[in-house]
Amino acid sequence: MDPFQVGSFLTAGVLIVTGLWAIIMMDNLLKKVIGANLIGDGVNLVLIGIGYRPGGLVPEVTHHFHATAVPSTFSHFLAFNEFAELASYPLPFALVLTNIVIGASTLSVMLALSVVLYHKYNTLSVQKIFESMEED
Amino acid sequence: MFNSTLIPLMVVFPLIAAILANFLHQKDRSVKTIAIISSIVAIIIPLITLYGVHLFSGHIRTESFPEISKLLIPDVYMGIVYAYGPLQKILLALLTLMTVFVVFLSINRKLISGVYVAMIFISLASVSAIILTDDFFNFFVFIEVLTVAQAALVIAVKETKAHKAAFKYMIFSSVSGGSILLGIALLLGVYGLLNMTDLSNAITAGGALKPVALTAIALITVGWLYESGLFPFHIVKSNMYENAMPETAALLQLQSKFILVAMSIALLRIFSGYALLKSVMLGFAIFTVVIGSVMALQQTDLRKLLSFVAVGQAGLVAMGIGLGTSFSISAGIFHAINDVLSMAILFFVAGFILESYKTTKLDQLGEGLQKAPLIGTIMFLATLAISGVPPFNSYQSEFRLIQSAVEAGYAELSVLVILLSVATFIAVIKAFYMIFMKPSTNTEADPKVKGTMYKTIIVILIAMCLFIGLFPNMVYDPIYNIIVSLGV
Amino acid sequence: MEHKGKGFGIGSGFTSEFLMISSILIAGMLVLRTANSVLFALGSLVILAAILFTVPTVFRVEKENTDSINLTSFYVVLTIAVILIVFFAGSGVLI
Amino acid sequence: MFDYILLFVVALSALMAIIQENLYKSIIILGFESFSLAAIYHFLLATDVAATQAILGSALIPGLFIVALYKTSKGRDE
Repeated sequence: MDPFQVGSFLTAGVLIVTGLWAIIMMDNLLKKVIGANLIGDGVNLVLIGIGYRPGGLVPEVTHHFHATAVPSTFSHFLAFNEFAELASYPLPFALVLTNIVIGASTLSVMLALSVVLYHKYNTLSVQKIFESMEED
Repeated sequence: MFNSTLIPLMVVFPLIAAILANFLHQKDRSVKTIAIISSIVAIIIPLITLYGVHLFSGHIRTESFPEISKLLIPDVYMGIVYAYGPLQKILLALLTLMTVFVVFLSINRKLISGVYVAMIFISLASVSAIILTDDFFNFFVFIEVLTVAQAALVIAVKETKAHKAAFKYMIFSSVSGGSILLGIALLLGVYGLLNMTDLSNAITAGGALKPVALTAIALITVGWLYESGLFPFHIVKSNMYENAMPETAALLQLQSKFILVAMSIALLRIFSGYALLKSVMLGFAIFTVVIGSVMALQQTDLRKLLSFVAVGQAGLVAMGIGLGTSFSISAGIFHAINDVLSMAILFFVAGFILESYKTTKLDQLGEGLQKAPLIGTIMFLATLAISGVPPFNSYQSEFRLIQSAVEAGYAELSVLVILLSVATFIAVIKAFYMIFMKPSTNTEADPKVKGTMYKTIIVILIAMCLFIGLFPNMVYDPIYNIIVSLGV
Repeated sequence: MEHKGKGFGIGSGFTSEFLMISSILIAGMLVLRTANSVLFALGSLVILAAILFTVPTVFRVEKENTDSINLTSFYVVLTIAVILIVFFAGSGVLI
Repeated sequence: MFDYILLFVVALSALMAIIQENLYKSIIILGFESFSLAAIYHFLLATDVAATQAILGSALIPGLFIVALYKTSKGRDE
């Protein structure tokens, strides 16, 4: 495996563990939300790292090949087979695009909820909001 | 290959209805019309659709392309695949029926707003997709969508407790969603596939599981625990059921039980040769069942009590699946179907009581049988149904569960199932007594609340319970045949 | 643990206590019978003894199942760890 | 070399965003982390994802956070 790929997996691990730590240990609602965001980022980085091919091409069709082109040393156009052998694996990228959007939407719902809870309790502390027993 | 075009309509149509209802936010009349029309259409679609497989954008099963040398099987699906069979038909018919009931009750209750109806339809669409899909990433996407929709349904109650429950639900959903997606990513990295059928074949061909694949299984199992509301997440789930409107809670528990069924079948199909997964499922299921029943016995609020009973019953379903034989898995799925019906009756009764007495605290209620004799009688029947008394449906499934536990060599578990149904009976009959029979002086029913819609719906549901109890094979046999043919 | 209905609180308390103890006994028997390993046997015996000495267990269970977000987080982390260990150790990758 | 430095920056700024007491600063650091992550996506040959991540992660999400912080006026860990 390419060292840069290994490095990105390690970084993703750091992101996930940091996010989990924030969700479990932090007392601030917004910090918990930041932790949720970091977990999503880490998982995205793992997915992108899986699709990476060292020294490969960007899997965007328009730049690198043309369906009718003949491979030659003079042209940067490639035939499809050659392109498919050189390009990185694009399926995880599509997954990540979806996941980024999902993450943003869940994040906005969580932020809205924390604002509402702040207006009720006048604090962002989880300890004060969730462990208080004054109701019911 | 035969392409049944109606299959994706089960997902697309509710989404369109949701978008329409959302646009007409403050026009209550048109929202009502759209809700009624689209729920009637939604209930028809699963019934008229033919069995088959839908390949999105017509990508047929082709030879795997050579540059991914990791692939272990000769041919793969290139696109998203939806499969529709008898099991999916039963689940979807029940799901759409219950969604229609909940939409009607919400309209009846003046709860109607465009966003609320939209969220109900989005959750319908996502559960349909989760049941139908054969693609792991599609599964994940709709699980996330469902989480947001369910949280929104709970937020709509506009109480601080509901907001807290929804926040907790969202926070833990980010943990579990992340772990499911990480598991999917690791499987994609090891096997290069997302389709469940192909993954199953590739894992069988690949021999012993590598540590990365084991990590993936562990992570997906954590997600499974969250989605089905088993042990560490049972508090989160029961909090959601408790704080939602009782009608919505009936829908939420149905959705999470069906996701439990769909996701367990997916997991068992993918890792079919891996016996440890079943043991882990069984262990968490037993834990959940015991804790759910114990907690249900301690509650003094009807909604809270019912939510813990619902969690415990989900554990019973998972126990059947975790036992791992074809007989026990089909018994577990059958129990999910039966239990969803009787739990829904109890939640609808709770909705009626909340509407007419403005509280569900058991010690503030009493003498309800004079005021609402029909509701009381049906709640008593539903209590019998949920604790497995013979003429009703849960008897059939619990009997099969016990039998399959004995056949699988875990005779102790059959004792546990009996104990738990007794505990459930005690918990719910206590609530019944305290609402309907206990002498009380200070309870005042709202005289304006007639509850005609509630009465109609729970009479239909109890009739369904009785019908399935009398003719269990109509539902059970197709399930059993499917499970045997899946070979999990 | 205030008044839970007259008489019904005591009744359901006793029921849940019996349920807890009997299910723990059943689970202990199950583990002892199926897992033929000394480690499992010793572990289940220790857990059994620990739980039987903390009768009544019901109140403890109720205290551990409150709506608190911190307790749930603790159990979630515990579960993730236990599942990972079980899958790795059970498949012979560790140990 | 620059790409490895970026990986280090991402890990460090994630930690900083969590440890930071002042929530405004921690949100700014979060936006910085997202932008560096987008650059890493570029180095990992996922240019389209990098564009999306740069827009969403370093503009939209910190914007939402800032709005939430304005609504919760105190914005400090106590």
